Amino acid sequence: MAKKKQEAVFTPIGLNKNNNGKVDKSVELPPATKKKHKELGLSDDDVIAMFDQMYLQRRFEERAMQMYQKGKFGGFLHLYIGQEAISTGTVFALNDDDDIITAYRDHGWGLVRGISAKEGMAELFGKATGCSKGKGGSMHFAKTENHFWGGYGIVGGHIPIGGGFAFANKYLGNGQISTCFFGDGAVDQGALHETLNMSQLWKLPCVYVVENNGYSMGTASNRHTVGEIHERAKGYGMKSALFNGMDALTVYENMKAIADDVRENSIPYFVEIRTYRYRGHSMSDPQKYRTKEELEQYQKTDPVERMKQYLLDEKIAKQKEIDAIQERIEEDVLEAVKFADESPFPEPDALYEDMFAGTPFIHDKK
Amino acid sequence: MAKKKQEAVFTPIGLNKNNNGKVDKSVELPPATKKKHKELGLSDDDVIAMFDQMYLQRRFEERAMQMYQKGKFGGFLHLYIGQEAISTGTVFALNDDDDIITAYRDHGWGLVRGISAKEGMAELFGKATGCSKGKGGSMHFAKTENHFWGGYGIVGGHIPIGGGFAFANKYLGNGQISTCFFGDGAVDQGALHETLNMSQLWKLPCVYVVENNGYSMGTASNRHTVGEIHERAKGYGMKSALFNGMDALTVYENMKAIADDVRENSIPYFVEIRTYRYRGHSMSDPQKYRTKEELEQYQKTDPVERMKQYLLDEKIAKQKEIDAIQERIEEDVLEAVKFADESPFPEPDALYEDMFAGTPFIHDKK
Amino acid sequence: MAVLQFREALKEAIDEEMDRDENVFVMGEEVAEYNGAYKVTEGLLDKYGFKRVIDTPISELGFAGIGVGAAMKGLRPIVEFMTFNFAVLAADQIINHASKVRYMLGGQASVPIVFRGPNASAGQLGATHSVAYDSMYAHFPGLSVIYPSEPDDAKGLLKSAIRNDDTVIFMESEQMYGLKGEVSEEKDYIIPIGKAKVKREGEDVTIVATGKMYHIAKQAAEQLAKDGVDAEIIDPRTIKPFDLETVIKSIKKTHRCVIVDEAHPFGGLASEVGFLIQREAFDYLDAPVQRVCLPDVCAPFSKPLFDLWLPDAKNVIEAVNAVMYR
Amino acid sequence: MAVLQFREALKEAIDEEMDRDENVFVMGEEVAEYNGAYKVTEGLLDKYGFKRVIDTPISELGFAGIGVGAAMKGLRPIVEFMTFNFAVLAADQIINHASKVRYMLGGQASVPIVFRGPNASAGQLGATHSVAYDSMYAHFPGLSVIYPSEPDDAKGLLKSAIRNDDTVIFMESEQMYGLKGEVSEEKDYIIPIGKAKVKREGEDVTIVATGKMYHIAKQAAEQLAKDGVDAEIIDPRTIKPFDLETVIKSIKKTHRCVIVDEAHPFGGLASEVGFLIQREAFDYLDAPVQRVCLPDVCAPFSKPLFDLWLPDAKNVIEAVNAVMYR
Ligand SMILES: Cc1ncc(C[n+]2csc(CCOP(=O)(O)OP(=O)(O)O)c2C)c(N)n1
Ligand SMILES: Cc1ncc(C[n+]2csc(CCOP(=O)(O)OP(=O)(O)O)c2C)c(N)n1
Ligand SMILES: [Mg+2]
Ligand SMILES: [Mg+2]
Repeated sequence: MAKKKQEAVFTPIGLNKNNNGKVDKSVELPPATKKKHKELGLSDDDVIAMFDQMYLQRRFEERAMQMYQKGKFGGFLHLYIGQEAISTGTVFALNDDDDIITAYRDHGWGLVRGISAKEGMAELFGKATGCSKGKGGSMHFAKTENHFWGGYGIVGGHIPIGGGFAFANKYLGNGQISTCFFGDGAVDQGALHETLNMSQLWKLPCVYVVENNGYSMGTASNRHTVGEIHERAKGYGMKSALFNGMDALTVYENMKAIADDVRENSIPYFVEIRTYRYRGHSMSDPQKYRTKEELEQYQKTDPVERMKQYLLDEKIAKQKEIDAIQERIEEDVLEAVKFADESPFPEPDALYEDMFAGTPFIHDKK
Repeated sequence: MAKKKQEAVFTPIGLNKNNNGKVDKSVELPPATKKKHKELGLSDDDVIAMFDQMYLQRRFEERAMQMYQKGKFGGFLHLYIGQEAISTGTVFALNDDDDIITAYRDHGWGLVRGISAKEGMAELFGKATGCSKGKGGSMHFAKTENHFWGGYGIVGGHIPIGGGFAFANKYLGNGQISTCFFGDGAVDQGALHETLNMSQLWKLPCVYVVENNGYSMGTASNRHTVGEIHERAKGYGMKSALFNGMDALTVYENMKAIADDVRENSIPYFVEIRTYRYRGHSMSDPQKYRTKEELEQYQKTDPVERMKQYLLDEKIAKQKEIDAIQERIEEDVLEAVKFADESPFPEPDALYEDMFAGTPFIHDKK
Repeated sequence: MAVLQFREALKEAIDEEMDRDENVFVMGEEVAEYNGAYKVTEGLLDKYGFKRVIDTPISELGFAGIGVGAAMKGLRPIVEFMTFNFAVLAADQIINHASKVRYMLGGQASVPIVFRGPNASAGQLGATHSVAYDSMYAHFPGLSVIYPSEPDDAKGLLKSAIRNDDTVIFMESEQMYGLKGEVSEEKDYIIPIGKAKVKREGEDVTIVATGKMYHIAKQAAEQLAKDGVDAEIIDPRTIKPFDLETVIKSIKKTHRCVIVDEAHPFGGLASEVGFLIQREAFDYLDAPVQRVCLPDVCAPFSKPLFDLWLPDAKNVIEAVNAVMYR
Repeated sequence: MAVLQFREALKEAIDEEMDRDENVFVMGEEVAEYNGAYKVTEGLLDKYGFKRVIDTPISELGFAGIGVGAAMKGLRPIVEFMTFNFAVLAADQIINHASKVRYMLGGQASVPIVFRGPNASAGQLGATHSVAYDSMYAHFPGLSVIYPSEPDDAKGLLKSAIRNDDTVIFMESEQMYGLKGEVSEEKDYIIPIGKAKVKREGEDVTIVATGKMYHIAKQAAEQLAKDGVDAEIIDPRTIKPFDLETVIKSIKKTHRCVIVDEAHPFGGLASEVGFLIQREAFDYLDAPVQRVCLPDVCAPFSKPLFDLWLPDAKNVIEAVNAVMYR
């Protein structure tokens, strides 16, 4: 009797599969560090500053979302909410002149590297006072004087560019290292492979970091990429790491050690940081690809709340002090909204500006 | 006292480095199989046929080179000489309707998959009687009716196409598998990474084979790619293999087992076969990047000679019989040259033919 | 006539062709379980299952190539790019492989594949998400390029594209997906590739406009009509093969022509068609052909700059005024 | 004047600029230890060492991007593609990044990089090794594209390109590398980007021809001269910025124009320039502008087909005859 031919299936099936009531998790979080901030070399003021930063990123984006919904600006809006421990832990671990480049989910990175709430909000609003003069919008925050080279919209496209920063740093012998952040979805781009090979072969001082937040748009990590992401390093003999991205101290601890190694030995590193995206991919995402239960589980690990609790538990700050910080930030963000709203749009001539550093040339300007 | 800054070096340095008289080897050959042909399930006739094929490939190319030097045709001419055990061992291991695709170093593959010496030589000459009607030349031998899908000139470009064949075979449930051959240089292309990820994720029945012949043009393998090539599979959790490509029986044994596994379980495989390119990359290569000693060492492992010796040692054929085969092939090749020489060039109208399978459309044919 | 959204017309075309031919399948980012980033493939997974509606990783080069290989083996892939800006990563497969395989193998294989997805700008998405690539692909021999403007055209042409035996680039627009229009209910409705359509008859000037720009041209024509200028609008629908005949015929009547397209100026569709018109209808032209297209700068994010950047009806009217010496 | 091969002129330009500025470096496949696939970089490794002359893997996308990043940090990379056919794999870095980074960051970074290598066909290399990409890159805002025809132009323009503060695509030709010509011995010889050169003065017809096609045009002009037709030849040298002024000035004298370029017809340089000419010099034209370019088919391998495929002097003469109604 002929066996009934089974229908071919290519991509692993997502939520449609029956999971017997178990919460279907797109990523498993490794444990957070057990070390206290002092053991990590951080002062009380440092951790307060970290909380401050994370809270700013959170509130900035919550307000941005509101403004978007009010129709204050258009385009895409990809929120970093839930991932703030990564930007914050990293920036505290790096030197100020180390280079950072990331994808379009870039507000948190911009703020922690010195884009003011005003400049950031104005950019979202497309105003001339924005960090990128309103030319870039949400996806292209940048502050290059602070070595934050911006957000990029082509998935994986900025990976070789991050490698290029490391190339330049090695060429110039300036002691700076480069760090390049991207999503789990970007792991599947050929650019990653080419860049990792050259980085390892040429010993480029670059940290390539996957912010694995469980999803590439509506596709769970395990539906778009095989195996454990951090293990990709194996094929290149590259050093790698995997750690929890919902705890800023864990991120700090690991990134610090990695940055030291990379700087000291001029080598690349491939890092997977597990985190979770609380909001939809962008503003128009019905989020049917994940369960409410999964989201709730991760919300219990909220990095901002966790840091707040840490401050209280360790008696680094009292509730009152925290309230004061929160209020100040709240005001700053509201002021930023006002600033953005009242700022002028770019002049029409700006359309033709910023294309060239050298002699500008516009073909057939008619 | 300030340490003198060492000058940055990116790419590993090649022959310019002092090697203290040791022969600088671009690849290390794994040992050949110890099994005899009968143990591998091959008859005496089979191994004679294998020798026949390998000798044909060798003589075809030696004559082609002569004709090129005589100015009979132009363009590139990349010789497969030294690598014939791979094409031959593989084709004997596969089913006749399994798909094969390769790069521009494709003559051997074409001949062993049924392009006649005449059709092949005529293609080199750019004649209408060539396997690709003279449209493709040396780099684009093909015989699709025999499931040899041709040679391709963009390094790495045909890798996803080979994956696409496997996709189609799985989709159609036809029991065929796909095999995709490429050079060590192609390993560095992003297309490989993307294809391996999808192949493993989608369980595509495809064997991806690196013919590591030690060099990508003038760059030794270890100067362009890190680590051991076959270990790249690790990052994807893909099955892999590494074996000797200078012995047709070794290739046969391994490829047979791999093909069985791939066919049975609908999985991909990543294979590195070590071999050596005896000639220059193409016809205009001064070959300063390798030592004469290295070349000589590998020439001692010549796959054609080795097979001939095997036939004699195992008393499968006598010297006289071998001479007869060689003479016949010699004649066939000479006849092919004559055929190519006397064949007509394509008619001028052919310029506009073969662009479209459906309605042809040439824009502004003026 | 049924009234359908652009995306529904596309889906009907795909659905009908999948139904008709088992070898037709769809793949791309988010096309299956998410039902399509822009919902063009909504419901197809439920209907045709996981074998024929396939979510891919973000590996444009890789999955385009897998499509090419599958097509060479006789399947008929519909490969969706989330936008054609991302297809730049797959350019090697489209330009160096899909368009050339057949020729270089002397006709031994063909590549019946459709690459489709949104083209050009879709509002304030910035420099990397706003480029029109139709002219670029039309430059390369062996590729057909379709960029329809209305649901009816979209349906009839997409069905043709899927049945076409060679590679077709089929371009859509995020901003048109919701656009409603009457769509023929004819069974197996097919529009042949390469036929332009005169969408408005007029005597005074010929406006050639493709894709999203057709609607700009229409607005302009309506305003011009109030001013007593009677514009004829031709929608080529297919960028390549380009139906020059229909355009030349119109110019022999109107003697004036404006081309509106969404590409940047250098070597865009407008320059090609403008060049051909002057060559083929030199003696019929009462004024030089004018073009309305994007300026030679990247897409800005800021709303007022973006609005300035994108061609609008005012620009078209100005160009018409120029060719009419008004 | 020294007589140099094209490749030697290029090498001199690179050498002088590397000598002048420590931040200039060269990378690409086989540029260092092999001394360049076509020997353009011969001797540079010996002179400048492994830090500044760098062999890359076959990873066009990756090393183009590393170049872009290095340029953003202030270095001045010269990235060699073995041919521009392979640069298609790097298109995302060139089109989506190098050309756009500055604009989308509001001017906060720039990308002073030169992408160079051979363009277009080089004899019987088949469909995937023969395409001219100058027109394609010129389509995108932010990129300058240079395609010189003679050693002197090559040297002066490559030096300008390396010093340019933005991205330049610098195209050469395998078949011209051996071409000899007089090269200025002026210290620090610079030719500004965007200036055409009238290389032959004539009264009867203007021929615009770039790169390898300039030499075809020259042959044609010599033959035409014998027939009493006095052609003016303009070599734009820079595809973009395109020096339209010089062309229009010539047409105001000759009233006729033929454009010879090596791209396929649809949207190639010829169509852009032809379009602009009809628009800017309509009343001066005594005949429609004609173009001589590749046919809309892939490059065939076979010698007689290839010869038919590539524009030659006969094609140019025919086009001149057409515009002169001879
Ligand atoms: C090359 C390319 N392909 C597709 C897209 C559309 N796209 C934008 S974001 C995205 C998902 C990326 O997911 P991931 O890398 O995990 O980042 P996350 O959004 O989770 O931060 C996709 C498919 C794009 N911008 N670029
Ligand atoms: C994308 C691309 N880049 C560069 C080239 C030029 N090129 C042709 S063959 C080759 C070397 C390839 O070496 P390998 O893959 O090891 O194959 P082998 O020649 O050894 O068989 C190069 C650089 C090309 N054809 N395609
Ligand atoms: Mg993600
Ligand atoms: Mg090799």
